[in-house]
Amino acid sequence: MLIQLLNGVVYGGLLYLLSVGLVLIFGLRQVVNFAHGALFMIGAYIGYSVAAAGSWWGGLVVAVVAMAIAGCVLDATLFRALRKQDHIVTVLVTFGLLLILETLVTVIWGKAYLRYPMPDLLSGTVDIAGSPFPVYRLFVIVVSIVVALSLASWLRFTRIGLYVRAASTDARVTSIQGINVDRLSLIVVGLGTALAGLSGVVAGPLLSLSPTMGNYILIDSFIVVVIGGMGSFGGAFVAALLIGQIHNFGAIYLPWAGTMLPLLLMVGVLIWRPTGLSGART
Amino acid sequence: MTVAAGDVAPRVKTRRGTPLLLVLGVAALVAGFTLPWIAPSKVAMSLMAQSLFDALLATSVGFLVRQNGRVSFGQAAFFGLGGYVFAILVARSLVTPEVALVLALAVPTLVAFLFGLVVARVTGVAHAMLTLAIGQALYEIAFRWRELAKGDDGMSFDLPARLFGLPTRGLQDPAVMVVLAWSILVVALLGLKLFSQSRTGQIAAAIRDNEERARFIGFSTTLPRALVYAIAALIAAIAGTLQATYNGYIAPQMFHWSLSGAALVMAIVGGAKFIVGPAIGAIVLFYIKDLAGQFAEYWPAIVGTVLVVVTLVMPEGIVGLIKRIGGLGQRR
Amino acid sequence: MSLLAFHDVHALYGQARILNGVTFEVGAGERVALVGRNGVGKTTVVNTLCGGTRVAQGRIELRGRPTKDLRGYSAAQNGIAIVLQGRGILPNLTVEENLLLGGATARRGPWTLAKIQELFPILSERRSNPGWALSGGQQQMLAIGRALMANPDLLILDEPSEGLAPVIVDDLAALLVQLGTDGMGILLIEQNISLIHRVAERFYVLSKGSVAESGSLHNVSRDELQGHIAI
Amino acid sequence: DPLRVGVPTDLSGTYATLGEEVMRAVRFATDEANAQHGVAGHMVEIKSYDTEAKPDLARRQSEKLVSEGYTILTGTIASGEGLAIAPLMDRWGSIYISTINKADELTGANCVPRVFRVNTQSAMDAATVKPWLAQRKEKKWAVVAADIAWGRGSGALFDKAAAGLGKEMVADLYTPADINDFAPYIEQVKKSGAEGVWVVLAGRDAVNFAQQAKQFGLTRTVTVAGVSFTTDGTVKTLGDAAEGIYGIINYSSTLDTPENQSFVKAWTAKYSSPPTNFEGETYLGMQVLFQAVKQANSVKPDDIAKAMSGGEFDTILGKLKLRAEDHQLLKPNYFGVVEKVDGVLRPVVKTTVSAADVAPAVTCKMPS
Amino acid sequence: MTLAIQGIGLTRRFGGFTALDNVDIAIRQGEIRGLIGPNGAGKSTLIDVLSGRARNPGGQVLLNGVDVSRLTPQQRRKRGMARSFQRTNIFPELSVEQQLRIASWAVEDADTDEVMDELDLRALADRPAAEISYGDQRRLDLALALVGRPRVLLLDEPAAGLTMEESLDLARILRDLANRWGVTVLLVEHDMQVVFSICDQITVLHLGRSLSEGSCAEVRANPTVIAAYLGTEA
Ligand SMILES: Nc1ncnc2c1ncn2[C@@H]1O[C@H](COP(=O)(O)OP(=O)(O)OP(=O)(O)O)[C@@H](O)[C@H]1O
Ligand SMILES: Nc1ncnc2c1ncn2[C@@H]1O[C@H](COP(=O)(O)OP(=O)(O)OP(=O)(O)O)[C@@H](O)[C@H]1O
Ligand SMILES: [Mg+2]
Ligand SMILES: [Mg+2]
Repeated sequence: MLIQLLNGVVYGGLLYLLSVGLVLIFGLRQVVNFAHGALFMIGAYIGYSVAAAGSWWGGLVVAVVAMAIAGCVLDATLFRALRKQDHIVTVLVTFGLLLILETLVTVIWGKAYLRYPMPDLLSGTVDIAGSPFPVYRLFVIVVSIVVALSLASWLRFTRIGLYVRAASTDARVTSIQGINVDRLSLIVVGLGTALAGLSGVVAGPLLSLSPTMGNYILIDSFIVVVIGGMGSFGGAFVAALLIGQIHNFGAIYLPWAGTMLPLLLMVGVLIWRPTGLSGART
Repeated sequence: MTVAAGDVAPRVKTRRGTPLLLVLGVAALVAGFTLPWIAPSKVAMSLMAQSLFDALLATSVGFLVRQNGRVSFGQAAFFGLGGYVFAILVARSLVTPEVALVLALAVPTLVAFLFGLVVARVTGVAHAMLTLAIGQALYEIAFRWRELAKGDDGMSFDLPARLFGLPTRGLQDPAVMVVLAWSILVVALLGLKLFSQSRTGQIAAAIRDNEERARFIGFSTTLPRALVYAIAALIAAIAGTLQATYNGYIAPQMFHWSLSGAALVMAIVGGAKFIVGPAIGAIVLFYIKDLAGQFAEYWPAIVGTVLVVVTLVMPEGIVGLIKRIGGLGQRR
Repeated sequence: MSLLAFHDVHALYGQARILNGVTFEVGAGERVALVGRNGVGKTTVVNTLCGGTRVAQGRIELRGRPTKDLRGYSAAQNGIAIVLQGRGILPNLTVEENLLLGGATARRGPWTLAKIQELFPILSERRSNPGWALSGGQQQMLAIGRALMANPDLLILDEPSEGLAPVIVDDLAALLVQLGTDGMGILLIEQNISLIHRVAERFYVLSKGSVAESGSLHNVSRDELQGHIAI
Repeated sequence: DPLRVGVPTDLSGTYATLGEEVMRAVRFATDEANAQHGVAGHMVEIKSYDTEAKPDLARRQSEKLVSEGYTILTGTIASGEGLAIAPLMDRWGSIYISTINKADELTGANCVPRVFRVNTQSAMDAATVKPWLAQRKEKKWAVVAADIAWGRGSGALFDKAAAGLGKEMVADLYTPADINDFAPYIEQVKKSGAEGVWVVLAGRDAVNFAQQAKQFGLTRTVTVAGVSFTTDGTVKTLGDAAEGIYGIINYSSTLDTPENQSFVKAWTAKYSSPPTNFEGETYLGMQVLFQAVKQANSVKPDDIAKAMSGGEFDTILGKLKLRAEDHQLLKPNYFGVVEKVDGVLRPVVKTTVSAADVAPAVTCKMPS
Repeated sequence: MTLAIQGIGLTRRFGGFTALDNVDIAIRQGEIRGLIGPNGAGKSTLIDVLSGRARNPGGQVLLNGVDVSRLTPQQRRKRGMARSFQRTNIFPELSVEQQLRIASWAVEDADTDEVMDELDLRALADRPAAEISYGDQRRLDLALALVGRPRVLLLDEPAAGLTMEESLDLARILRDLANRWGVTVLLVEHDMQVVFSICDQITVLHLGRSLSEGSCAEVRANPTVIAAYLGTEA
């Protein structure tokens, strides 16, 4: 039971890392980023290459930094140009981006599944409730909690955090207060993609690498974002943990429902509260 | 989403516009009969027919966007439902083929209507995800319920010999199907145009724009919106039934969100603000993808690049660009 | 030195030309009114300053420096705070956060959170309510408070009396006069004649996108002022 | 006339890696034949379109290939693709040679005159498990299978085989498609007290499951075996996580027949790694096709079909017969384990079950 | 004397805060009732409760003696109650003309020309509402409420954002509606010139309760009202 609970937290934690990036980008740029899964995937591949060359932790750092830079470039080029467009139009661009990135990866790394190595420090198991549990999974839990806490306090207690929340509701009014929203969004989008890269690396040793690996998890992340309440960080955290648990206990107690459970949960939540758990007004 | 300022025709213009619209429609219908002759080969004809199925599906999604301001990521649900209901009823001879056809269109329409009653108040991405949920739920059922229609393998079926007294052999002949699909598309577009000019259509547009105020000026907002869902689903169901008939085959992919997503992309590329936009987008993308297929595995990158460029160059889609160029010409 | 000056500014929304050669200026400690009928372009002047229109011709000076490429933040970074028409409250932020946001440029001056909360006690009472839960007039107070938080050299107010109770409008009038006296420039866009009359020293009348008349308000009665505006 | 072979296969979808293997084998066979001035003088031309493993797209792309003259089709991956195009062969005047599709129906309930299969169907795989299972000492078994037609069917066949051998099934777990995290299933296998687990997962699922099972220490305590689970491709990805896993092998480059060894040698010379199971099976399909062309001395689909049905062919697995009743090639099947060969992990054949022993019952009523 | 609209014990709470506390209000047919009070007194909330915008409020709303408390806004509109909004609430993408026309359909194809002329919207007929100025949007908001000449009008600061002349025009229009057609008006307004020039009776709201009620002169002279609300200008 405890182990199942922990497994739920692992998957939920991964989902959180990914969805919170979506929330950041959506908030500031109003972009529904379909390419987020692809960025997650590229993060994993970059980390893989570095890890294969010798340093697992180096892979982590390089992937995160590279993805942060990629995010800034994306923001400065595409997203900024699109800021006056309808959401639905920006979806096209991120969708196109997804296709391009996937092809790029097959060209560089090929289509075959790759196995991400595990850092020596974290391989092995510990006994929890009399049953072996991979240390690495505990690491995933720790990473997501650390990210969640630091992100939450950054947003809640710092000035920049306040500006980010403000710009996420109304970029025009925020900029009239003297805030350079373009520069702010460079940071925020960069952070969002860096988190995608981080989650790619962290997920690497759990999942195999393939050019489409991002697609599978992207839908779950969108479910998290929507259940949490579009644009809500706290909501995303709660929703991610919820989906993580549902995913786990659903597999045990309601196997017939298959992958439908998260979707059903989402339908239930949205019918009850059309704006999601956090119920933020827009 | 948005309707362009000029798109909502004032009253006077509407009245003058209707006969013109009918003339255009009849001309388009007649033109459809030349399609089999201008197609260079049978396979070209077949491709044309299949692009028209896409066009219908994209029209369905686009209509929902245009009229209700709701983005659907699950329109394939109704596409697949149409195909499945028809194929299953026919393959098992549960009812006469005529009844099967009627049910294939009626069931998705009704489901969408009820769905619309419940979910129309959800907006934006959340709405897209809700629609995705019903599409995926149907997908899972079709995928895993083997007794229904062979689960993930999909099911081939034979057409009944006659439908409404007419022989059905032609329905799998590209030359016949291309004319049929074209005619249906033209009629559907005409119907949608007339609907959006009708009172209900305009009220739906007002509800899309500001639901709260619509209620305070005295309109119930659920029904008109649900009606739009139903109409959109009807068109998707027609497309699904046509495809199932033409292929003599159904598979769970007909429900899959990637098909819904593709349809949405087609609609936006063509210009979801315009009634004909989605159909044009669908046909253009169909051929772009087909061409890109020559470059085998790199086609996604090609299509992706096209999407990015198209969006940057013509945010209002192909039709939007055409209108803009036309508009500039007029102004001078 | 003028804090803000428009010289023959022409500005467009898309294809529609709204400003047709607007010229005016506001200096430090000056209290200036910009008036005109609905739809003449008053708000467009503010929008132009925030980079919301395309400037086809003319020159805009901030602190005497011609400024090309205006952005949303240009005004604020030059010591200009704006009370937007329609208030521009951030609905999901709390009242206090809305105020803190006004201090984003971190300019020092007499106005602090405490001072503003003293000025409008309701903003202190409701400090942790979200912005959307305020009444119309309370939001207006918040918008004014937020602008003051910037300790601006120039304060632009686009119809600030809208939605405020008469007693509060009285207070506002007194406040604006005091601010002017203390050296802050005031650009007041208003329909409320009595407020203009009590606050402004000079006025510009905007008509069809350009300045039709301007002058001093010393020794001008309310009716005369009304006459000027009704052009 | 050239011999035109169309290859509608997955180049960008879920099974893109398999599509790559298919293409490599088709190209290899083609180059080999053309180097000897074609098959009975007919040069071989190939063309492929991407099906993304989607049945309706497979149908569309196949139709295009046929209309462009590539009337011999081979290479679709998903069973659904094969089943979708099979009924159309007659209309198109083409033939289809299945090399990967596993669904029994293709040469069973849905058999048609213009469809042939050279690979093993699920029923043949099931027949291969039995002898192996019989000699295992594990009493309690669990099944972890993909919740799709193939997984369900294959899992049920295993259940039946186990029951027949007096084993106890303690858990039947069917995992939804595209799942990322197998932890809940792994925990359930552990809890069930199973001593052995039979895995019916392919591709990405197989890799994820094996990797996570190892992390949870499952592979240390429980015997793991499966079908399509440890293919050459997944073993390469998995590395040591695959070591010691048992499984059905449909083709292996380690098979010790002279024909196979010379094929492996030529292949390795060209691609510098031995052919995988899917590459071997696809190559086998090409071999059968080429010989049928020779025997018919024609490149017309009708003539080739006639030669194929009931024909005997020399292949890398020896002389094999393509049964006329259902167009299934009667081939031997293998069982083995993943172990190191020359320092490289790969599935190694331990038992061979003869073609006669795995031959499935004929369920096909061939329409005329 | 018939009561056109009556609220009994109207109450509205937000969390622990009571915005409207057991307020009674009764307006005769053809009366223009001013509703004034400090910012945050609960005026808009009162209109929200009467018009059905507030969800699950306390108290009862009677329209021509009939309890409409359970009815939706659209049902109330069909029975002759219309309202305008303090924060402009229009159809941004529809043209001015089109939205007025659509509004007229809900009330038996009422004439829109009159309203357009009265509120000076003719020149803006073809413009999408999002692109007209704030003051013009305010007038459009009001026009949407006036279409079809409803029996009971609940207006939330209709003069805000209008020029002085326009405010006076508006006052005249409202007076006209009341006198000629017996329209009943509940007018929330901070422009005292408008309020005192046309209201028959005035209710003063303070902290969610009714502070006083009476004729213009009475209210104007009430020292509590002056201190809490009117200030020096009045
Ligand atoms: N986004 C826009 N696109 C096109 N035209 C616009 C836009 N916003 C405003 N306009 C037009 O610009 C003109 C000036 O509007 P503006 O808002 O500046 O008027 P204003 O003087 O502030 O009026 P008010 O007193 O009503 O606030 C109006 O005619 C309006 O229709
Ligand atoms: N959703 C809400 N949650 C919490 N408090 C609210 C909410 N809506 C309104 N209030 C509070 O209720 C009180 C009454 O608000 P209301 O909008 O009715 O005031 P009003 O009299 O119309 O004021 P104004 O003249 O400023 O428009 C205010 O103090 C306001 O802050
Ligand atoms: Mg204005
Ligand atoms: Mg109010």
